[in-house]
Amino acid sequence: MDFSLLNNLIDPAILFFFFGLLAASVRSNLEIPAPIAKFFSLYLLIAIGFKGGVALSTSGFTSTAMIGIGAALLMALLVPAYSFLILRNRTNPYNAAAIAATYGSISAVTFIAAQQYLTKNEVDFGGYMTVAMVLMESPAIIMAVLLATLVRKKETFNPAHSVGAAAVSQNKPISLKEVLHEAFTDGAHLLLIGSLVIGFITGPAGKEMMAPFTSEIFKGILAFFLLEMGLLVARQLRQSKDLDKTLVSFALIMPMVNAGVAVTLAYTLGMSQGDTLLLAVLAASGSYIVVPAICRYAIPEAKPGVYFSMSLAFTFPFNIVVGIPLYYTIIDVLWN
Amino acid sequence: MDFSLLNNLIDPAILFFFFGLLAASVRSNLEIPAPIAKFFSLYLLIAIGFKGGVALSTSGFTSTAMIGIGAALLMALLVPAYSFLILRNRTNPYNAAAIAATYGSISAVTFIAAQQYLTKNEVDFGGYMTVAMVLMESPAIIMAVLLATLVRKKETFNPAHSVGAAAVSQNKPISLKEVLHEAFTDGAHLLLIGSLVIGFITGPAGKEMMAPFTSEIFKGILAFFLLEMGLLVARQLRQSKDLDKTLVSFALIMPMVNAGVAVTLAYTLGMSQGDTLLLAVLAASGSYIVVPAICRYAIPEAKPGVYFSMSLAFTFPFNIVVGIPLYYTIIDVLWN
Amino acid sequence: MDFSLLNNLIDPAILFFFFGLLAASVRSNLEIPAPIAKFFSLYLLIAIGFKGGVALSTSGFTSTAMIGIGAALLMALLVPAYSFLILRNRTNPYNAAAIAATYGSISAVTFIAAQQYLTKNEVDFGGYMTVAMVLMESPAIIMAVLLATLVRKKETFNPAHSVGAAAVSQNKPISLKEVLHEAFTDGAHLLLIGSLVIGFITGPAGKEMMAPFTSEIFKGILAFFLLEMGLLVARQLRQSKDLDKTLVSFALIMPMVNAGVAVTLAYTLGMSQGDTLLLAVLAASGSYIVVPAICRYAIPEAKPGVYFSMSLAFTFPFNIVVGIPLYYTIIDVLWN
Amino acid sequence: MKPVKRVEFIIDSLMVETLLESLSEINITSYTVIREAYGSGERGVRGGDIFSGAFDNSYVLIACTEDESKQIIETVRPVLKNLGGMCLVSDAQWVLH
Amino acid sequence: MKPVKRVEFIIDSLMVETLLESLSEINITSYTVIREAYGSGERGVRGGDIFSGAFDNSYVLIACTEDESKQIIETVRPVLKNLGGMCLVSDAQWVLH
Amino acid sequence: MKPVKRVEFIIDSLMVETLLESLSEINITSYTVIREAYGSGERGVRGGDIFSGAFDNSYVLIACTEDESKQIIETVRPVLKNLGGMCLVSDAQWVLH
Ligand SMILES: Nc1ncnc2c1ncn2[C@@H]1O[C@H](COP(=O)(O)O)[C@@H](O)[C@H]1O
Ligand SMILES: Nc1ncnc2c1ncn2[C@@H]1O[C@H](COP(=O)(O)O)[C@@H](O)[C@H]1O
Ligand SMILES: Nc1ncnc2c1ncn2[C@@H]1O[C@H](COP(=O)(O)O)[C@@H](O)[C@H]1O
Ligand code: NA
Ligand code: NA
Ligand code: NA
Repeated sequence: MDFSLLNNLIDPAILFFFFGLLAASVRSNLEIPAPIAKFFSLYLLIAIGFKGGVALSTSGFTSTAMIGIGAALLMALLVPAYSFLILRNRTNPYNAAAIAATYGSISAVTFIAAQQYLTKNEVDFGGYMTVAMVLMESPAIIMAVLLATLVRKKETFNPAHSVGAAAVSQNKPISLKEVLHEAFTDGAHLLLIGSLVIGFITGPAGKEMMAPFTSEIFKGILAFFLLEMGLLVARQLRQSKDLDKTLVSFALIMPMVNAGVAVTLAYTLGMSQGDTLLLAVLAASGSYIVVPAICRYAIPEAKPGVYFSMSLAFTFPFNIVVGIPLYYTIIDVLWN
Repeated sequence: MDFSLLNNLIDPAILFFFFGLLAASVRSNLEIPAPIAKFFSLYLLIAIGFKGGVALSTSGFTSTAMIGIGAALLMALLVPAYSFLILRNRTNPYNAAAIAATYGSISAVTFIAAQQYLTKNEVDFGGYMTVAMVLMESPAIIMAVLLATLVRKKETFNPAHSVGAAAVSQNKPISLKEVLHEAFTDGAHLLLIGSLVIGFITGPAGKEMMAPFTSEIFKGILAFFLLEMGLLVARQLRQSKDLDKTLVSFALIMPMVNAGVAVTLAYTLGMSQGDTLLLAVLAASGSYIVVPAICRYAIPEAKPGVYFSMSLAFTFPFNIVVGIPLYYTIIDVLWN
Repeated sequence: MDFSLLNNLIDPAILFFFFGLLAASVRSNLEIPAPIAKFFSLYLLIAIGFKGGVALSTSGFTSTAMIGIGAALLMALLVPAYSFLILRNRTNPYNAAAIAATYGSISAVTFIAAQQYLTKNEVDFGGYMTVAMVLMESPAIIMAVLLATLVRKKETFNPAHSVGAAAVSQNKPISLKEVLHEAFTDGAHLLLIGSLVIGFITGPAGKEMMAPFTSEIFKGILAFFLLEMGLLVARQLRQSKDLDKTLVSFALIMPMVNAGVAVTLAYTLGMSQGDTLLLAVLAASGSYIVVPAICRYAIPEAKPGVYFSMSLAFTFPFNIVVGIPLYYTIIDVLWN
Repeated sequence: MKPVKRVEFIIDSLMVETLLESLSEINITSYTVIREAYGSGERGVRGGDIFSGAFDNSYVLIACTEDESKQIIETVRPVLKNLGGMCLVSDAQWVLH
Repeated sequence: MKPVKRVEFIIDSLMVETLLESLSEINITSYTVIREAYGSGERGVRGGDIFSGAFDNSYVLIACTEDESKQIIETVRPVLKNLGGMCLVSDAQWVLH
Repeated sequence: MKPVKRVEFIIDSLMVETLLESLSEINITSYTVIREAYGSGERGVRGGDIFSGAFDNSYVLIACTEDESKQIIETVRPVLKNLGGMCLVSDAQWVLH
């Protein structure tokens, strides 16, 4: 077993990600039609959810599962909390709240890449970690909305500070109930839950029927999707040239901090190496699908360009290229 | 073998259908991009046609095949005839004609679900039933157009009754020739025929080449497609709140009547259990692709919303969830 | 082994091509959604490139490989040169230059069909022929641009001849540098190169991971794509009714001439039967993706309708249906 | 800049090809089409679903002279009458190039 | 031909369904929608990427009377205020059929 | 409501990105794009097929002041000249929000 950076990089799917980066940076007209990219994204959610559900149906909700899930939930509360504290005075407080939600939540593709990494290196991991992933989406969003409400309350006392934002917020701020509805009915989120449940119900019999679709062609579709992600990241990078240095640093350093906290927690709880990598990656990754979609309504005062770019253009490639092998190398040293 | 309702329901593809229903009813923003859904629909037609053709190339046109096809053709004439008689005085006669066509024709996805059900329960069926399905599309349409022409003739003598409709119909009614052209060149219909013929020509050798695509990933794509169908059915249900009680009853009761007639016919003709279920499902299902597409031109006086909703929002889910296992349970009792 | 025409035609993928031709000619409303067709086209490029790269990684750059690649490059220079000389006085010289580029370059789908033909008849061929294909794209384009520049220079001395064209060309003609950029960054071209390189890097290990996607479902997707090609060719044929007789003859005769030159060259160089067929097909086919896309900018004076139609509506189906088996029959006679 | 009529219509996607052929017979060969519009009108909701394009609308835009606009209207009107849709005419300035 | 107002607006795709429902409450049930527009405005670039339609705009076109146009504007304005977008009103001639 | 110019143009999809960059240099950063339009004009049929977007048109809509509209036209005109397309300018009312 060779957990070196290179070993991760020669995975064809990862190479297609690099190729996408390259193609977009030489300004090629290569593009994946949007409906196809959306389909791939739905496919990955179904496949990952379904496989997680099937795994869970064989293992059951053991105490190991509960610990993994509990640890993930804890991270989903911790990360936005300290992220907000760190950013509060370094950027617009609404942006801070939205960024906190972004990093408290997760990136499914990063999670998938970590699973692929583990599979390739023949390291086991539990199906319940997919449950953990699903459960990490919402707490971060709720926390962020609460934080934003807090900020709004303060602003009203001190209206001189940010007239524009206050004006927006006076304009019927969206209620927590609405936010919760949006969070739970969000397509990506719901599809993940649905597939997980279906996988759980149908178990190994269902798996056998679905395997050629959900497992065998998975790698190929992942490669195609990562190609699109590469194109997208490169374009997003171009658009975010004027992103604040502080925020770029945050997007590159926080993944390591969050992964560090997660690894420490997992070590204390006696989690397995595989589960620990997944927990680290969940903590380290930021959402660029569900959370930005919801924050636009929930925290309209924040700039979508900012948190979306941070998570997609910086944190995502960082985790894919450097993060996953780095975290695992550290875990491997600590555990042995 | 357990032909209970539950056994049918825990098929992952059927579960995705329920999940789609649920997602749309909680007003999730989950959606399958339209081009993808169209692709799935083309894929299913190709796969089902091709497999039917291959099966036919090995079995040949035996007398069993001829009986199955003949029975189907008979149903395609009977169903629209008595449907029209039943509805004529209960709704607008143009609508009655269009509904007759809708129920005389078939739903390919319901047929596929029935095949999946049989396969799962290890019951054999003939490739010629796919030919039967193909042949059932057109007679219903032709009958409906003739019925509508009849209605139009009557109206001209009695113009006071329905001014609007008469006004439309005076406006160059489409000729039977044009209708036949539309019916035979309709994409879905033609693709089914084409794939059937190609399957027949290439036989088992062709099957081997195509199997990973047309057979192995079939279940997964069906699951995806049924998810979309679930979303669509739920949305259609919402839009058809104001649908006439009579028509809703028709959409839920007629499938059982039609299946009953089909089962009786098949029993008399000594058809096998598998073929009988398929015949029953062909009779019981209503078209929501080909027929609505053609009726809009052929019977412009009828409201597409009505017959489309009946067949998609009521009959389709009824057959998928209740009909298939119900019909089979009855067949199983009768045949043993 | 039976290398007859019929044997090629009963391939399901080829039959779907005929079916597409037929469906469009009876004016069916059958259509593959554009994003799906684009996806198939990207898929085929990835699959073919990747497989070529993997093959190359096992064989290495042997002298056999070098000979195959060299022969291809030679053809990429020869074909546009003599094509231009032939057409120069028979049509508008700008069109002549663009047509020269079209035929100097290649059609990836024709190449794929030839590979399928070889595989079916159990004839070997080298992965380096994919490299040869990639390398044939650009020289033709460059030559055409140089030819067009030459024509433009002449025109300036003799402005009376073609006022319109001169007017266009005075209007900032695109530089060779820009053309090269367009040619190398063109999506299709780049994707082929990228996949080739990725296949080369990941080798057999990568192949194993990707095989269900890039190899197993390949035939099915090719069938789907050829269906779309059939629809497209038939529609293009309809639109090109007024195409010059000379150009139609060129589109049908030149493939055989080019294949003849290629076969002679291959024979002289002692290439294998499989490689020779591929070389012949590369020489005989015309581009309808990359070159037309680039010529619109590079030679705006030429009419896209002309060269695009010649290559798509005439040469493509000719090669698929008649060319491939014909060339192989000749090769088989010569080599044995 | 030259004043033109801006004719836009929404019709059933299946009719677009036929209609464009009719237009080319009266020498109207310049147009732009956007597929996959959906909508609602007198005949209820149309499009937005997947079924074979049968319920999809297309949006067609033609910039032309006033005379041409009248001819276009006469060609489009029967289609609108039979299968629904709408047609708007407005004024615009064509940028010469 | 009858003079009408041509109301067109660009809004977040996710709001289209809700908005059309609000419009139907004030009896505006005729419209045409083109999905998958993307663009840029005060709130930066929006759409063109794949993520769950969240950043996509839709283009909505409604031909209506002047009175209706005012009602539509009142319904659309708060959505524009909250989530961005734009709304234009111009004059056109409706082709009777 | 404030009177604006409604500039719309159809250009080759491959030029959209470049053109939008040129426009942003003259401070025009608000626009809406609809991809996958196809059509026909002086240069024959364009788009509707699959090939790498090379033959696809895009529809671009910009609401702006009269001065801005002139600048836009100057930026778009050379593209239209070289690669075809069309550009229309009309009047509209912008709904303030
Ligand atoms: N007033 C209108 N404004 C915008 N689009 C309309 C209007 N009326 C009809 N349409 C479009 O035309 C299609 C057919 O209209 P109809 O024949 O009235 O059902 C609808 O699905 C809409 O897309
Ligand atoms: N002046 C304009 N012209 C054309 N489209 C616009 C304009 N302003 C805004 N839009 C569209 O409305 C969307 C939201 O605008 P905004 O709220 O200004 O960010 C943009 O993404 C554009 O698609
Ligand atoms: N008069 C017109 N009306 C509508 N669209 C047009 C018109 N002229 C050109 N176009 C559009 O612009 C594209 C290029 O036009 P052209 O350069 O004239 O070939 C066409 O493919 C059409 O989509
Ligand atoms: Na996280
Ligand atoms: Na039926
Ligand atoms: Na060639």
